[in-house]
Amino acid sequence: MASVVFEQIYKRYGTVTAVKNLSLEVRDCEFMVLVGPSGCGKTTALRMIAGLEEITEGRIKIGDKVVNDIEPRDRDIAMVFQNYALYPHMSVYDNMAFGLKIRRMPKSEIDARLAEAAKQLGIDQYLHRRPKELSGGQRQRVALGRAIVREPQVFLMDEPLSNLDAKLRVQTRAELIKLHRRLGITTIYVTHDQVEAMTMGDRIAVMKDGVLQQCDSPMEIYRKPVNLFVAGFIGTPSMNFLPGTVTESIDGELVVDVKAFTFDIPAEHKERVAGMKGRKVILGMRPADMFDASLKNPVGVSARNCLTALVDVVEPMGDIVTAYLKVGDAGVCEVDLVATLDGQTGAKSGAKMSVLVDVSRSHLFDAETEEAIY
Amino acid sequence: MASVVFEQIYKRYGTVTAVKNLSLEVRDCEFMVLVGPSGCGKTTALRMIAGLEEITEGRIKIGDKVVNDIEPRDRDIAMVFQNYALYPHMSVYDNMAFGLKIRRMPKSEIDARLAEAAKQLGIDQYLHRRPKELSGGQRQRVALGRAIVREPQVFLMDEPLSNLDAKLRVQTRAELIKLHRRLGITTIYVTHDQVEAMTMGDRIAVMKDGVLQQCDSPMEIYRKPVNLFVAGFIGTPSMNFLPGTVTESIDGELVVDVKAFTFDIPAEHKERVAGMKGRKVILGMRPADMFDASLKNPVGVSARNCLTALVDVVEPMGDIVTAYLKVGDAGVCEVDLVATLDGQTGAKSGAKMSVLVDVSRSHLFDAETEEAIY
Amino acid sequence: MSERINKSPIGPVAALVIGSIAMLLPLGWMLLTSLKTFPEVLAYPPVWWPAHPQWNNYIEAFRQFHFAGYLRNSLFLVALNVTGTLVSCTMAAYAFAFLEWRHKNILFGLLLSSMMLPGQVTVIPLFQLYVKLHWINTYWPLTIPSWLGCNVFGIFLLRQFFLTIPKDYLNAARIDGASEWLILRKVIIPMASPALLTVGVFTFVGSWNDLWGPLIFLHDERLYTLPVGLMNFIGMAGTAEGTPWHLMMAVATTMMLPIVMLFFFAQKSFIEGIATAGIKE
Amino acid sequence: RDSRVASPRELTWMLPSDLDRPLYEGILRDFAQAHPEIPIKPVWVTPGQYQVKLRTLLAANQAPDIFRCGDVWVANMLPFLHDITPLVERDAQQIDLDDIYPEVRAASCYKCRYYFIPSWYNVSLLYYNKKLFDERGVAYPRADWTWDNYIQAARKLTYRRPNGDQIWGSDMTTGWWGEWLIYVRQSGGDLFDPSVERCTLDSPSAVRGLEFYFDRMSQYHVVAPLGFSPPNGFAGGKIAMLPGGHVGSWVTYNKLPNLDWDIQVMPRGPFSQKGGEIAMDSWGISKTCNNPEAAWTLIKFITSKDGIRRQVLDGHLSIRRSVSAELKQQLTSRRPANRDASYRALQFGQRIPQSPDFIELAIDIVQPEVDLMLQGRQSPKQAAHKAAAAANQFMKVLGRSRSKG
Amino acid sequence: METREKKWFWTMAAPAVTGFVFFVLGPMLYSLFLSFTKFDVVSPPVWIGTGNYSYLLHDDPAFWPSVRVTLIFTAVSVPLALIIALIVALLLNTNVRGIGVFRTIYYLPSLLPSVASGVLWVWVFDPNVGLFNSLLRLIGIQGPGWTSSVVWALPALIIMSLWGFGGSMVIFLAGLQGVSRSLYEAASLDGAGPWEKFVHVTIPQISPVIFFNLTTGLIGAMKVFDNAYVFGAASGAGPGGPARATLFYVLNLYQKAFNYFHMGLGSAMAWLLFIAIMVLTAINFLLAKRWVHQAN
Ligand SMILES: Nc1ncnc2c1ncn2[C@@H]1O[C@H](COP(=O)(O)OP(=O)(O)OP(=O)(O)O)[C@@H](O)[C@H]1O
Ligand SMILES: Nc1ncnc2c1ncn2[C@@H]1O[C@H](COP(=O)(O)OP(=O)(O)OP(=O)(O)O)[C@@H](O)[C@H]1O
Ligand SMILES: [Mg+2]
Ligand SMILES: [Mg+2]
Repeated sequence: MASVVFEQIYKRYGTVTAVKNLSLEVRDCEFMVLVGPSGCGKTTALRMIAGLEEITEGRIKIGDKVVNDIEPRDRDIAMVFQNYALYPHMSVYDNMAFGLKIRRMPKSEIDARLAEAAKQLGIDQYLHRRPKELSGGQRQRVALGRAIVREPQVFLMDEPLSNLDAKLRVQTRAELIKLHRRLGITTIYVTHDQVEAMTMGDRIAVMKDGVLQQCDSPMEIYRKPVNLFVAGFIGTPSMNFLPGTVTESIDGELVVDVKAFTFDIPAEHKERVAGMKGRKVILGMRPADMFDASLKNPVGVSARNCLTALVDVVEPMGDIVTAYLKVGDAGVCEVDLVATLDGQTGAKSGAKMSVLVDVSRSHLFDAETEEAIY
Repeated sequence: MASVVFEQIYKRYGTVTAVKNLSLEVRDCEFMVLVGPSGCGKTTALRMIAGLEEITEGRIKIGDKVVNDIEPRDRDIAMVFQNYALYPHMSVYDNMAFGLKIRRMPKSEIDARLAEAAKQLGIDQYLHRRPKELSGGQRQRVALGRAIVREPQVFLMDEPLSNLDAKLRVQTRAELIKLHRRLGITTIYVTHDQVEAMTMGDRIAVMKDGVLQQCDSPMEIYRKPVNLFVAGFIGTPSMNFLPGTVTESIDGELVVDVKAFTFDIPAEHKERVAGMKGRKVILGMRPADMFDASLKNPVGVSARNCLTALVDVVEPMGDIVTAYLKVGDAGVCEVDLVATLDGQTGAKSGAKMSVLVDVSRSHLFDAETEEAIY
Repeated sequence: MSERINKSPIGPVAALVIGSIAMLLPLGWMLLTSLKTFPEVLAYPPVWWPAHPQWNNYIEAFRQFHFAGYLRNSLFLVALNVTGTLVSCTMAAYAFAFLEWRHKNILFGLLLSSMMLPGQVTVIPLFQLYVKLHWINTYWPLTIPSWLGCNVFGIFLLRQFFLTIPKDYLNAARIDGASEWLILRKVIIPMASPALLTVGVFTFVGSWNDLWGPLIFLHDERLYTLPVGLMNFIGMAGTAEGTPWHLMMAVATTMMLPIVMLFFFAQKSFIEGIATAGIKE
Repeated sequence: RDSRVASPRELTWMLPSDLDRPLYEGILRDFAQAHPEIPIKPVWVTPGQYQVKLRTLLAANQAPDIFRCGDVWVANMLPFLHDITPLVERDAQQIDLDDIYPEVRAASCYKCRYYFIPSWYNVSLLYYNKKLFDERGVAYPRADWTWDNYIQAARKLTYRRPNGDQIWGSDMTTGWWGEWLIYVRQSGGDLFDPSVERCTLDSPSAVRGLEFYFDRMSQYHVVAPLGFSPPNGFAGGKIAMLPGGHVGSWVTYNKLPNLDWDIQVMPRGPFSQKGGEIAMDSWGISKTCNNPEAAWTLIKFITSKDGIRRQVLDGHLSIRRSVSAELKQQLTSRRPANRDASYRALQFGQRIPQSPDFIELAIDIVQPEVDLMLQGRQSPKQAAHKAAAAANQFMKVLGRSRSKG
Repeated sequence: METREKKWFWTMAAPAVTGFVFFVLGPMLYSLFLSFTKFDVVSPPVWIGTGNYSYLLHDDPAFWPSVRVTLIFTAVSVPLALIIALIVALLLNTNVRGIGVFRTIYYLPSLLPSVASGVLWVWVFDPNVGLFNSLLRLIGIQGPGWTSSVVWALPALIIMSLWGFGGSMVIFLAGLQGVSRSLYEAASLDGAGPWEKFVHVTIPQISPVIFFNLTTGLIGAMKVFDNAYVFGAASGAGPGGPARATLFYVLNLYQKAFNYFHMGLGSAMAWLLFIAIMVLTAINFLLAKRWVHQAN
């Protein structure tokens, strides 16, 4: 087990800079998720740890050792590839044993390790099959098994779940977490799916265009995104963004005016906004922080911020309903909002409804820098 | 616009029966979703409508016409394929115009139709690009556009969203619904993703092993699944299933005994269960119908059915947390449960917690026939 | 081999350079010989480098051996064969890849097994057949077979390539109202261009270099192609003046040029064509 | 393209496209002037492929009206040849048969019938490079040379020049019967018995001939080791003597200004001087020709005195005594100076066995054994015995049944 | 629908099937018939039963030598060409700048008309002034008289045919490009060096391509004609010479059928070859089950 440290890492391909000035410490035994949209440099970062890409600038340390010039085979890491990269011509057993055989481990020990890993992963009855004779989920487990038996210092995983179907993905997610808990091996996990990131990571590193945006625990990132990008990227459906201005209300309080209506500024943030009058801002509001006013009010939500909205589309999802709403005068200052409402809502596509907003959970961003104000 | 009717359709490939005795009416202008696990025959059913597979037995009618022996080109349908099947060597314009040119439509009319469709779909600025120069979402829209301009009687879509990433999928879902509402063309939509089925369909037809299980509106299917399969398939995370027996409690009431504990039978279903004492059953409980007892009780949930559980894994997802629980004595009658709890829950992996169950929403299935009792 | 392709590998490149010198040596010898005078050709010990490059040899070769006429004939045949092969093989490959008929795999196997057939098995009966058809000393025997899909390897390669094209493209076009012809022309052919190029190159080379066919079926010198023309030169070897090596090398060099150019420019798509077709039995 | 097939009235004439091409093009031009009523369409083919082409055309029933038909092939092609005996007899006066060297005339008959008329003949001669003889001070070959004289001269002529050039006393013809058959015959043997039903190469005298053929390389070292013969052989100027050379080479030898060459009859063997080969280069008419009369006109034109004269002037050997006499003066300045030797050699000449299987037997059955002998893999005696056994087996199983069938 | 596709199938396949029937199947069967006859082109074929076959197997002095030459050639040149082609393909399988030039250079010789390359090589092998012996002389060795030596003529032909390994090389190259890079990456993380990667990833992954090249190479070697024919003609050794050292099977067949018009005999030889190739290919396919990794 070891920590992994990026020190001002750059990676350039010709004129493209895939990773820019990345500094990040993955602690010993931590499960770190690198997340970001496609092309943001996650895979590149991961492959630099593995030694599959050269580092253009900066240093990477595994444990205390700078690994820039160490061959992949000597870094004591294991990687799970997106397409698993199982050797198609070898049996499951041989796939898993390959790395050990090459390192000249005695056969008895290989068998012991394999037996244990296969049992843990529930693939012991497939050991003699070829990868193509396995289902997607089983293959995924073999890929994992191949990594586990090596007992490496660091696990690297590049979107290992993306080839699984939705149900299996959810299930495997939980298994991976359990596995990590049991083995306690430092793991760096790449995904573009923020749900995976949120549910799996001890900490999440959000990247965009090769630049690290924020690295923190999932809840912290969800609740306190440092900028517009992170706020929009994490959480599904995405946070609603309403461009507006900080203005003074009739009663002298600072409020956010988003044309269609105005929002209060939560008491605990008033201080920070003081003096920002006239500043162009973007108000952020998570779909889950809006409620059907006709149902019982959730505790602590002031009834003050209530909007009338036209329901555009309703997507029922069992106990929850996603409603696509239009607020404000059509053509003048109409705004689209998404809200996840309780399944008991009577919202019907085409009808009007009242929506209660939990302003205490709203976010505010500087329209220019896109940094969070609160 | 036309209805589509399956009349006792069979499809056999050699010894494999892909579709068994399917009778289903898709009403004019309806958005019907065919859903089911991989290999259940959805695609086969769809392709029989398109005329891409021969019908082994039975009749398919589009409108009033039996189409069994009509060529695909003469069925007046349009299809959106999973991988879009956009011709890579043609521009977006040519892709969309292909079907019209073949039907020798005058160029002026083609241009008019294309312009309108492209505007609707927001792809008007890409008309001269090749498919590979488009993002996944844009491609998806071109595929849709190609279907729309044909103005067919029926749209067939085979997992059109499965190649999009999570965010885009959610967004496109809503767009498709709006499109359907605007055009009002009968649409048959195949997916294996129950979330898509739930959110999009006017009605959902759930299939398994070539056999239609249930066809009804999404809410009806979610709330009143007709059998164990449908109950488990619809809803995420899946419904918890607890095998048990109908027994009599000390106070003479019939209850469901699942070893680790017993569940009350909701008042409105008591009648149905009467006389079933001793019957092997399976109790179903949706993760969303379980609550953290330490938070404020939801209205109307009796405090009577409260369990003590060991928290195994916690997956935070913003405002909601998925908790994997273990209930009962380890090794003896331990049961795994999944619950989606409010984000404010204090549940920690490894700790104990009290879980409240909304028994009024529980389901009961005959263990043998797997049919729903209530 | 190496996953770090961007690291320039000195060792392999050096090996490549040495190897290509070995490959080129005979060709260089050929080129140099084609520029020598006749005495230089015969000089012993050999003269490596011509004192005054005799570009005239090329003109001489052209003049003396009806080169222009052979060239025209070769080009004519190559053009016919390449077109014919592409048309007939594409059609057959389309049928075998996309259209269903119960016994098509047996038929395809039969077709493939004819690749094992030595051409000499059939040449005698073929000759009889062509006699009956009055095709001897005409271009029919050298062109009609290629228009009738007798390039089985071409069919094989194209079919393998077509199998990698998702069937949904065809289905989409069928639903759009296209006939199979139209699908082949407007959908499949544009998508299969690397494979078509590969088959085209193979056919070009095969037809350009074909010695056997013209040798057997043509008698009139005016119909001869370049390889047979070159055989003419060798025929001169019996006469005392000796083989006009320098002129022969000039002809050989000229014969090679079009093919070198063809491959150099088509090289990438050519290999891609083979790669995507995937050689699997 | 079918338009290239001759129109019915046109006569097709199949010609080898070799160095004689300009000659025949001239003949064609003149014939067109002399006989505008007989259009001729020449079909030029690769010389090396002439026989194969001709055979396939014969098989295809598309035979050219006039084609080359040496005596080597006549037995083989008899079924396709027009018997021109009546024409020859009718026009005996005009063609003046008596003017033709008697040996040539005799060799032009097959079983006493005429199937072709020769335009020139080949006879085995000893060719020598005067410059090399002068360089070593060796006397030129004489008509009464024996094998021994030849060997002695060759030994003297085999030497290395100060500049390193290797000069060889003699050349050796490999790959076909051309040279060894002469020695076999000169030592009293032959390849076949007269009826060509049995191979007699294993007779002691025949073996003797083979030995002489081989010893020049293995014993006397007057011939370059196998494969190391200087480039272009005799024409290359590094070989002093070429026994058994072909008169067809005159044309090309004369195009090499530095080659000062002459001829002599072949040296005499232990049994006789007779043994050289006479071969005809002649023209025959196809049986399928629908206007043999016109074809006959062309052949007469080619072999007329005028025709022969122009061929002789082009470097060929005359078949007509009158032409030889007439041009004698004019040709003295030309090589070979000792042109008479070529006429004299006729009396030492012999035809190859008249059997349809001869070529296949000689090339495919016998020659490989001779090759092995030259490689030093077997003695001449072994080679002769093995070749004879194989040839007899061939004739027993395939050849004889074929010639009868 | 099936009838519709069937109709289209036959429409599309019609030219090829017609060609197959008329130019392959028909002639094949006819030549089978001819192989039991005596046929000299001039007169009609005469049925002689298995006479041709028994002559070939028992009496023909050229048959077994030609089989021997062909087998030696096959056994030596096919594996050698395969190994060289694979090594070169491995070297060429990079994206270094200018790699196209190298690919062209290595592929070029196989594109050369066999007439041209035959002529060229006879010249290269010329004992006195040829390139080969000139080079050998530079290092002080007197080379053999290649084309006229029973010992060296076949090796010379083998060297000449090896020069044209480019055909299998491009196919190897294509195969190598199809090997997923992530397999190599996985292997290097597993601790494999270049050799282990070659043995455990490259070889199994391209085994279908190796098999393809092996099969076509064997078939091609058994059918060698052009090179041998031109070689014999240009070197002056005569077809198959010297002493049948380069008398390849098909060359022998050609001589019999087209030089001497033993068409029946030629047909019999052709059929024996066809059967031999089929047997060899069948064995090859059977053995392949043990070592060829099937992709799907
Ligand atoms: N070998 C390469 N050559 C040039 N550019 C590259 C190369 N590999 C990656 N890039 C570029 O670097 C950037 C980062 O790529 P990377 O694969 O790390 O993205 P990613 O975050 O993993 O995306 P995804 O989610 O799509 O896998 C992209 O813009 C990509 O185009
Ligand atoms: N051409 C065919 N030949 C034989 N069996 C087939 C064929 N096509 C489909 N099947 C079988 O028919 C069954 C239904 O296949 P179908 O493609 O309709 O499933 P599906 O519900 O669309 O699954 P998925 O979600 O994986 O696309 C499967 O068992 C499949 O294996
Ligand atoms: Mg990536
Ligand atoms: Mg499907």
